[in-house]
Amino acid sequence: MMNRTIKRIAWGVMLLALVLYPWLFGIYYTNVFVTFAIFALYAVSYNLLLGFTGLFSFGHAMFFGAGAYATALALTHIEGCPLLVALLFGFFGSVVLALLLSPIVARLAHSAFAMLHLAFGMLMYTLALKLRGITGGEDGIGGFPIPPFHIPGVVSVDMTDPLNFYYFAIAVLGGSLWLAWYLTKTPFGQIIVSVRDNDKRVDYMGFKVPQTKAVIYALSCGFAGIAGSVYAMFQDLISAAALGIGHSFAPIVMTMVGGVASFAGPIWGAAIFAMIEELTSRYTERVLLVEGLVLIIVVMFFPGGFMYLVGLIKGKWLGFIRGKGFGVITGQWFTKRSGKKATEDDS
Amino acid sequence: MLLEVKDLNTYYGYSHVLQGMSLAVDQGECVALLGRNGMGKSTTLKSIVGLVKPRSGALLYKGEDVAGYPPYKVVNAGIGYVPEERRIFPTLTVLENLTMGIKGGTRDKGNPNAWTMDRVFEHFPALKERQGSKGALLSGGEQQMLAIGRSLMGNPEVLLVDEPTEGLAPLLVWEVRDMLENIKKTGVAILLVEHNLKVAMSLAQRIYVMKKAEMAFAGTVEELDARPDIREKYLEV
Amino acid sequence: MDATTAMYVAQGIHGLAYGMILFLVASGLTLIFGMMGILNIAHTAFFMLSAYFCYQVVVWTGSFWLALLVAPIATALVGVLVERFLLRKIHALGLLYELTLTVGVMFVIMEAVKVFWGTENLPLLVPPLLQGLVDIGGMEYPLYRLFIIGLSFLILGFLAFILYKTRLGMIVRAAVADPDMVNALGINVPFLFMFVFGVGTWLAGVAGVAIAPILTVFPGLADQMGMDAFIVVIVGGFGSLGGAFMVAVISGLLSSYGVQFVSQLAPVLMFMFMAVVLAIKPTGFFGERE
Amino acid sequence: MNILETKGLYHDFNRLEVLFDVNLQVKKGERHAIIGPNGAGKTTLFNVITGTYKPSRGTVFFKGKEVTGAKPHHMVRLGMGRSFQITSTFSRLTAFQNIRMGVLSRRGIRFNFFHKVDTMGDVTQETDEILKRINLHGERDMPANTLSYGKHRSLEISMALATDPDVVMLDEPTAGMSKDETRYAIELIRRLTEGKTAVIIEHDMDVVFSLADRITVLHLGEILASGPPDKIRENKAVKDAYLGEMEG
Repeated sequence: MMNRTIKRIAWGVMLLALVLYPWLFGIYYTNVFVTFAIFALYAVSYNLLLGFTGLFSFGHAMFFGAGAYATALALTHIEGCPLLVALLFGFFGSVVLALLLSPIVARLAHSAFAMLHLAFGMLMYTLALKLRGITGGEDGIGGFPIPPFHIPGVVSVDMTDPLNFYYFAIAVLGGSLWLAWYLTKTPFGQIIVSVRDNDKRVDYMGFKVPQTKAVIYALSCGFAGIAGSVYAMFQDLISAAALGIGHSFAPIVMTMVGGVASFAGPIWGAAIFAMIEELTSRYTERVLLVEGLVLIIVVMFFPGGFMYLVGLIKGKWLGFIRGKGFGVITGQWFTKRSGKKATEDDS
Repeated sequence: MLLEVKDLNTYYGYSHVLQGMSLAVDQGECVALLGRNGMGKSTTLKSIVGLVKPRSGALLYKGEDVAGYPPYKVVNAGIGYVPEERRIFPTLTVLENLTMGIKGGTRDKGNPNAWTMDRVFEHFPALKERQGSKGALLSGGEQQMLAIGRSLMGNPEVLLVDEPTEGLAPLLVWEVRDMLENIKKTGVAILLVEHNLKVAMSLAQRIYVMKKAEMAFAGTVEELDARPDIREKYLEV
Repeated sequence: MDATTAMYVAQGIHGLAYGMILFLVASGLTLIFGMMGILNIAHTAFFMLSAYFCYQVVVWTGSFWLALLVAPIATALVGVLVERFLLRKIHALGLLYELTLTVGVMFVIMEAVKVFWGTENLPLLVPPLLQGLVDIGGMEYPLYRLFIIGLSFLILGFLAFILYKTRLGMIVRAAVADPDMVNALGINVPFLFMFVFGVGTWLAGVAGVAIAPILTVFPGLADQMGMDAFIVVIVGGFGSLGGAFMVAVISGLLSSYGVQFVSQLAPVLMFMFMAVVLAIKPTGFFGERE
Repeated sequence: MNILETKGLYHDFNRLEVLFDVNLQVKKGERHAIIGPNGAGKTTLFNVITGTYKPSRGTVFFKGKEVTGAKPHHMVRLGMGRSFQITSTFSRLTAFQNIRMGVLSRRGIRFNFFHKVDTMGDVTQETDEILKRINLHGERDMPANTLSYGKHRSLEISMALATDPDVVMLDEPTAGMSKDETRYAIELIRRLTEGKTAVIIEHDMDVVFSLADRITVLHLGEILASGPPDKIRENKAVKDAYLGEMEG
């Protein structure tokens, strides 16, 4: 029982901290926190595919971008479009894109899945650059009105004030993170984790693997769409850069550094990179250089990532690994030359 | 003693597939390792060659312990390996497959009866006609010959042969058996893993019979003949 | 040759020149992928690094030819170090960690270059010998581009010769099929992996030097070429040099003729072509890996 | 009544013929062993029946209905469970979670996003019962890849049974097991397949003769003989096939 009350207290303290945060740290750090929260959801949505289902994508930015553009377009073209409707546009924008791709994608695995996403990611980036009419090309879409959070007759909160937007963003992003966490606890969450460990066996337990992959794919991309949508509203601008390759690497790097074998890993990864960005940008522009070095060091010396270290300190292995292993994903796919030999050593 | 295995232990993950395995092969001798499937016969050969890292035990080749060495070091000491399922290179021609067998490209010039391409073709005439075609197009029997020929090109002093007659039609089984007989005559020692008792008994001087992960019997062919109970328990239906 | 055909021919050679450079980069990438199963994300960063090495050699010695020799070798050396001290150590962890490591290496190279050489475009002159135009059937065409086509064919011919006519090439082809078996035939496969990684990086290095005088040397080189090179490898079929060559040439021609006629859609043409191919055959034209 | 039957079954891997006119008949409720020397085509026959490959020619009947070429997940839903020669479990999930997948599948709980799976009392209870029956309850929360080899194999066998199938197909259940692990596995299989039909591929003759009601001997892709254990033991052709005394 102790465990449960400690958990409750921890959640209480965290919520209190979230509410008081802007007063404690001022507007600049509030904005930094919102950016961190956006990337936390984006990285968690990515890890739903990688850490939980074993699908390795190089093009997750196209869903982040799809959500952002959908929201931006909704706010620019639809007169008086309410805030939440714009957000839903973001969510469904990326879900639709995911559903369009899923027939091809659900059949693929391993490198084909990764590379096809690299290619489609590039396609979307180029479309965003070239279809000037719709996407505003190089400089993207900006300056669209951010509608107030409006419940007729009850309340109307002005969203241009960073403080109000902070609470709205935390509510939306926090809520989405909770939903994603809850998803991993449901029976469907068990099935996707089994697909990661051994998709052949899942077929022989009576579950349809392609359909499972298609559903988790749509959900994960939807969450990325929400992150993109909040990002668009937060920046009041969205450009093709949000779809670029660099943006597809961000969740990979955050997940690997945070710890791929756990739900909270990517959140820690996003926090670590937010800190690196804050600290290094003070001294040098070469933020990416530091991030690259951090990534190499993590992969070389503690591939389990931050969560593995947390597990070490706490004396028990966190994540799915008990005993042998670094909190490292060693599902069938991830062992190179995954032919017969690999399974023999794996058993 | 040419090759000596002492108290070898090998694991696949948590499965203790080789428990204290010991055997020996002397100069020019043919020794057979028998036993039903899944007893660890192939794992023994893989552990000797180093394709599978043994966890403990010694592998003495001419007195030097090569346990744990990477395969290319173990093989360069003078061991030839003909794997289970033959594993010839499908995209390479027969000629190229054979050339792959040459150790580090320095054929033993000095050695008068070193294995050359022609000598291999003498032993395996069928390969001579097919020398230009790709490995993937060969029949099971031809692939088996190619696998043996390939390892001979490296002038081994001892040849580890893993289930040479598996999956071959009965007629071919005896052809492969005769080939191994000729190779024995050239003085190459052979450690033969084989489930076909008749083939093994007709080739080997000494026989080891394996039960699950351990040795059940060690002795000459005559001694095994005198022990129908061993045959009954570990080899037959 | 009247004006319109001359224009077609010029565009064609332009496309071919770009296609050949693309193939030089893609061939290194394909070789490494075919052999070691890793799609080296940092590959085009090496390509750009070599362009910077070339610039530095020209600044020191003023000789483009020396740079053409030294820069690719220096890049290959960096590649070998990356394989020997980084990739090989985490080989056991599997593909996910190897790919992530190459992402880290890419970041480091991309940024280190900016630290040493800044971010502006560094001009690189075509060597005097190769400057000027050449007359082909009444049409003037830059000599340097023809040199690039010639150089690429020379190198690729050399590569094909080694791969299919020499013992080393035979061993490489065998290791692509079954590395463990090659190991069990007495060949030091780990060293072979390092060597092939070096050769693959060297090829990217040569392409880097070749493109430098045309596009000048700037950090964006990696991204621009990166996209096209990966597409060539994916669409051409993982690990298949023939497939990569064909797609590289098509891509070069598409981009040059595309800009000419359908400038708005030009860059997207390549992706359309790719999406169609992958939808039909996810492993690419000649792919047999998956 | 034959619960499982194949008629005129042929199969080849791009021109390499592996199965020749196989007519397998498995009666309801019997334990049927399939034996034969290496490379006889046993696993291929298994893979054709369980839906891994579509046979090149011939038909497969399950519970009287034709199921040729049905996908594995469809066969499972029709009531067939399967285990693998090389242990194939969800290596990083706990023993409890592995078994629970079978229970969830049998109850048709698939695209369920609303309940926390750990709070599903009846599922948890049924899974714990199965764990007790195969005395793996001690290892309830240990990931599968940390179990001892014998326990890991029995976990896999129980996963094939967790979907409560009418016919369970076991591919070399005791492969790589030590002597006492094998004896333990024989008892486990006997207990778990009470009242069910079991088809077992096995090399260990102790396992075959202590479990099988009927034996089919496969050799070079053809059925050499089929019948009760004692009849098979005396059959000359079978002895030869195994001992390789076939006339050259």
